[in-house]
Amino acid sequence: MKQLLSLTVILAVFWLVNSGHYTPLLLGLGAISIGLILYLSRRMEHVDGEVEPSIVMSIHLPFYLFWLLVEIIKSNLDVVTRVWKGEAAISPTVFKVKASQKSDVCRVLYANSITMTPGTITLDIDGDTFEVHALSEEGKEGVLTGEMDKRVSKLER
Amino acid sequence: MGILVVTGLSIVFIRDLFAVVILFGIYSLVSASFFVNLDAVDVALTEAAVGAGISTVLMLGTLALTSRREKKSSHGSTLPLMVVVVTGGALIYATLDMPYFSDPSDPIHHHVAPRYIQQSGEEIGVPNIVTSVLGSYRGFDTLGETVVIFAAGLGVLSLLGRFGKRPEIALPSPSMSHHLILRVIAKALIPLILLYGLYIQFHGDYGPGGGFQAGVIFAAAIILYAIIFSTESAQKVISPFVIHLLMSAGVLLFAGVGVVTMLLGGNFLGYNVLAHDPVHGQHYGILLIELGVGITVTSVMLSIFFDFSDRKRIRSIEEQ
Amino acid sequence: MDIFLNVLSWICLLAGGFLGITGAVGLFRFPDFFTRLHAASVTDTLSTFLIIIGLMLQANSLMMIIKLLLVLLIIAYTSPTSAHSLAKSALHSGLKPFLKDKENQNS
Amino acid sequence: MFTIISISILVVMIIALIRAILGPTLYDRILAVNVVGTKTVLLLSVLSVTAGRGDMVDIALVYALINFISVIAVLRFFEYNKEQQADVEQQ
Repeated sequence: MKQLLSLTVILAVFWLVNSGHYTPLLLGLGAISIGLILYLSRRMEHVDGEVEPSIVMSIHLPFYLFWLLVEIIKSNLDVVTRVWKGEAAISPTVFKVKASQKSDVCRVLYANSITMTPGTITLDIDGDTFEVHALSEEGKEGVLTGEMDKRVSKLER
Repeated sequence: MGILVVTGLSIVFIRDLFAVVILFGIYSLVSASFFVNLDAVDVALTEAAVGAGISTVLMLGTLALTSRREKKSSHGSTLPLMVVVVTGGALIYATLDMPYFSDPSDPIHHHVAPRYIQQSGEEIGVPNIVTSVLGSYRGFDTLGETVVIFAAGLGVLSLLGRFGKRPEIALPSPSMSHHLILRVIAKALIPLILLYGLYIQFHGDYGPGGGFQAGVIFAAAIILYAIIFSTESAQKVISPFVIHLLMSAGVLLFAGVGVVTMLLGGNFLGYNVLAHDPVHGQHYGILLIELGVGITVTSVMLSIFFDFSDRKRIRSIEEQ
Repeated sequence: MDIFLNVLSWICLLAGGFLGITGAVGLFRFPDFFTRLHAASVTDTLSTFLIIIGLMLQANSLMMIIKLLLVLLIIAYTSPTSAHSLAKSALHSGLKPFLKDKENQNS
Repeated sequence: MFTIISISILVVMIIALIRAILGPTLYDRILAVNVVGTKTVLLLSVLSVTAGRGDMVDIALVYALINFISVIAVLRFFEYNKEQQADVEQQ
């Protein structure tokens, strides 16, 4: 129920933001569209039997995203210097790291955060073990300190 | 333009069909930016949705049924080359007759275009001229196009589909549902894409968009679902029967609007009679026929996609 | 104030363009698929962010700013996912990541 | 100003295109197409800001979505075909 409500709110905001025309006709059509989509996504859930909150609701989320942005900028600069230095500056490695998150959504968030920071990419997920490919030793160290892991886990509470 | 030419040439020369399909994606992306540059926003949107998205998927579907390598053609290539050169030459010769680019005295600017541009605001009351031309002045043409799409859907259906007959031993079609990240991300994204499709559908009057593009985007969202959680789940969400029903319902809606306007005493597809105010009538009429187009396009796309993937499954069963 | 915004957006746009070209160079120079993936993620993340933020500063209506923000969000949302699925299926298809020689000896 | 940005985006697209044509693996090609797709989204945004028309950003938005879908579709197709090839080899 809670999930349905949040989906409705998100869809309504999406429609209003995109539309830019607030005549009764278009608002009505928007309401009909949202209804149709809620119906369809209900059916999809019935079929794949997967009901889970698709968004992380936590007051920590904005702080996390800001921290992630800073990380992205830092690692971008790192990769950029490596690109211009050429092949000599890279030493690709593959390693495994444990994720401490409980829910699937947070694990996905963690894995995607790893991928989003250039220099590290999540190759595969097996349970709570991620296989990560890093462009350099420094990138590997950065993931292994587990700071990102801790920060994502904090979102679950 | 340079990119277009290079891509086109490499499409011709690469023999790996899979790479060719991928390059086609680039080709349509680039040509769409070209259209935007020429201010043909609606065309660009169509190219974006159809060229880059659906046609890639459908070509891949075809590839899955045939083989990946291009066959070496057995007959010589001189004759086809001649034909192509002659046709190309003729076309270039024909363009010489055409007025210079953006010459204000060329006939296209004197025939119906000025009327479309100057009066569509008053007559139709729809800001997007392309939509009013497509939906109102050229309503017949659009109806024809919709029927063509419908016929294409039927054609593929009769070639590949087996009306109602399902394979008895259902080989599970492969899915990516073991793929955790994709599953979670797509789950959140699909409703948004669906809504976006509907937004394009209903805002065709104001911005670029309309039935064709909306239908394709809507279908793309459901195809994404089918890709990630097997085709069967998608067919459980929207059964093939409903799709076949909708396919005809869209065309009927379009034609029905025409018939209703005739019954109300107007011309076929003359929307002025739909409401007391002719401008409102036009508005509702365009909205309705665009809806018809959208429904048809969505269901035809889905039906083609499902047919391909069913066919594939049936063939794998037969092989075993 | 106007000049300040303009200069800021130019800086963003130029930096974004530079990063994009860097990423492309990386795409060209790096030895194997997995390392190229890193270079591509440079163009997908910071370069895109900067260019779109620069454009948002130049935009003339609120509507456009919101829509550009949506574009930004969607790219940020989908690009790691497609990068990951690319890497995953490349790995499963048996493509071996290129590793430095010393790494091979260690493992 | 916008010209410089457009040109730099075009340069990126051309380099990515060369990568797409060269290969060597299919995944490189898909990756290059993905990059071209993202750059097209940016190019469209630049064009629409230059023209000052908000509705043109819609196209960029559609691209961003379609680009994602087609990458996923291509990947699935390839995994699928691989399974089938494996089946044939077993027989």
